[in-house]
Amino acid sequence: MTLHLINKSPAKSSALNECLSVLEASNNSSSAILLIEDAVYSALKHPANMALHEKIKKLASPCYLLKEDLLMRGLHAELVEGFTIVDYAGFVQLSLDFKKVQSWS
Amino acid sequence: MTLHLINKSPAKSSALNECLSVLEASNNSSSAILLIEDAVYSALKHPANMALHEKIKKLASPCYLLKEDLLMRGLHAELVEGFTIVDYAGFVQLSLDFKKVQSWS
Amino acid sequence: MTLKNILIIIRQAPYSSLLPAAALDVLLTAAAFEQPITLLFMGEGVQHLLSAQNSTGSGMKNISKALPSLELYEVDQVFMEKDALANRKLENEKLVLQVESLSLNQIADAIEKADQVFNF
Amino acid sequence: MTLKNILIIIRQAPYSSLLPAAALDVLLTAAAFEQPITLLFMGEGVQHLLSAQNSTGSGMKNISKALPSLELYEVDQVFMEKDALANRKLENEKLVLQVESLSLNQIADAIEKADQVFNF
Amino acid sequence: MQSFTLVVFGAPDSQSSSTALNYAKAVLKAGHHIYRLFFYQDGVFNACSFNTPSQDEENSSVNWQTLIQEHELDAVVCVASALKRGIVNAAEAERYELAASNLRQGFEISGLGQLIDGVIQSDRVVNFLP
Amino acid sequence: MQSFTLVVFGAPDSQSSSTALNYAKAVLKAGHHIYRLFFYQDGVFNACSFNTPSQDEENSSVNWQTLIQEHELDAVVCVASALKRGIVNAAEAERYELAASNLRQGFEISGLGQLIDGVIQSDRVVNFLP
Repeated sequence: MTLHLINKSPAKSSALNECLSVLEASNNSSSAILLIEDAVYSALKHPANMALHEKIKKLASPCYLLKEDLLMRGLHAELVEGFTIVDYAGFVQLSLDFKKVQSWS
Repeated sequence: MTLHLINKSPAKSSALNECLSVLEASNNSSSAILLIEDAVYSALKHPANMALHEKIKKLASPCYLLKEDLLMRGLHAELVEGFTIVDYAGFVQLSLDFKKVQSWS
Repeated sequence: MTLKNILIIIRQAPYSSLLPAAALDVLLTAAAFEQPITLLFMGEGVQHLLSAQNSTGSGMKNISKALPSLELYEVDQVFMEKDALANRKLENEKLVLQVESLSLNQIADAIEKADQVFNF
Repeated sequence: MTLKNILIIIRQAPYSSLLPAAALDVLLTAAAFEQPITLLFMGEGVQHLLSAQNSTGSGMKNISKALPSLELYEVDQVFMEKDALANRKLENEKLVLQVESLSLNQIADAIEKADQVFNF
Repeated sequence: MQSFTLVVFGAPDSQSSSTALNYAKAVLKAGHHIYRLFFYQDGVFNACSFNTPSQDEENSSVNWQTLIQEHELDAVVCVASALKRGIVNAAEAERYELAASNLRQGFEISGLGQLIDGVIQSDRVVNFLP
Repeated sequence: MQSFTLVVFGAPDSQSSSTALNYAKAVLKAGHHIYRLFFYQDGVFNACSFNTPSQDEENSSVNWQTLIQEHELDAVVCVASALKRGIVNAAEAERYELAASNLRQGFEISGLGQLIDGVIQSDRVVNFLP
């Protein structure tokens, strides 16, 4: 029942990786991840991101990307599948859909 | 003829990895690496550091650690071999032994 | 007064960031408000527990010195991530306080149980 | 006046740090001092070259807009790390300017040749 | 209608301050209530009245002030973070014998207790980490 | 005797500001010359005179000032970085109609040209990145 908010590129922080490890180990699948700011680079088909993408694919929890942060970075087509794109209104709604928001840096 | 100065933990920056890739590809072996601040964590025998240690072992260039930054972090025994420890006086001398200092963040 | 279960996670290495010190400040303030608090060291954050840290002359604040006195503030729920020290081959180092280890599954439970998580 | 070969490397991703903007400021000042300058985009830094960046309404400065005018300042030595776009599967994206690619070996040479490197 | 406390950790020119500002606008647009903005660590620089960025750059500090004043938001600046970084109100300027206050109008200096109060009183607390 | 220019990118409470200060001391102790200290980006906060950290913390800004004054070092604060962050000298305070200057004594505000001059004039330039 937690929205996990991550804002760093996987090249700069192990936040997404650690968050995925916790969610994998969890008995509860009713959480979600929202990638904002530089964390949207996690969705690039970079070989360095492959292990993350494998983990995300196996996860029961959904993984979101913030639209405005993709547009800012000029990222459109070349993203890996399996992410859902939301805008700021969606970000606010997700914050309410879950019981709490936990930020990772 | 360059002293490469790196100050970030390998968990937070690809600086050391990118620096090693450049030095590997270089025809010239008269450079060195000095790890300061959080970069001294690169010397921990953490499984995540193994690929870096392999690269460092193969490198002709020496790799230094700043003593004061090790002490601050309480790191003594449990470091991988192959590094030379210098203090601030040594850091200044290394800056002069090479033609220039290039900082990576 | 409403009570909120507050989980504070320290994930940043010592001296690399001001966030761990901020986490302790939040913890002490929450304790003053008599909220139920849990403190967890995760990932690189476990390195705050190493007792050999000597920051004299560095100009940097060493927050590990404040950890043994947490009990005085009645903060007794202090944990670290299992294997985080062992992975770094630091399992034989002396620690500033003895804390229980939590598996990733237990960490997931702690997060689930909390009303608010400050993950610094 | 003494001339120094200055190599400026942009390695940080757009919007993640103020360092890339600082690198451009250093570059323009060095150009005003008529120093020989080389600019290189490495690693995540290559993403500054993507022309589809739209930061309108974000409040953030988009430095890619300044890149096409570098020629006006007689900065014509602009390169990027070979494969850095391809590794990110961004090789088909439109770029704000066409730049030559350098292999790691050529990057090592450029570093060797420089009198001073600003690696931001 | 739900109530939010936002914790702003980022300096004016950081991405995270800009994200927090956009999020705050989206919260208000959706008809929800902002119980408190809490400026913490480098986030306190958003409350500095001396900032004068060049004309081609946004003045994030002014953007926050506009939002705060238009919606009469409670905008608290952490006192310990602020003093350490040289942001003072009139009372502190006098106490520390500094030449002037540089706290921007609309912001108020207070303690970390206001953050814990935010945790207790609001439906959601969102941290915008640096 | 060799000459050094040090570029300080880190705020007063950052590790990189502290490293730069320790390095500067080691340069002088080894009998070398510091041609210039250049405070850039968040490094300009080291030149703020309003900083009042709590008593259990070092005042890095005062530590820099002490070193600068004892050794009569040339300590330049980047004007663009400073204005953006609300650090002003008396002339700028007047120009932008701010209540006071908050530039600490010993520091001088100037342009990035002083950094390039450092590159041209000194034997070594060392960047202490954030």
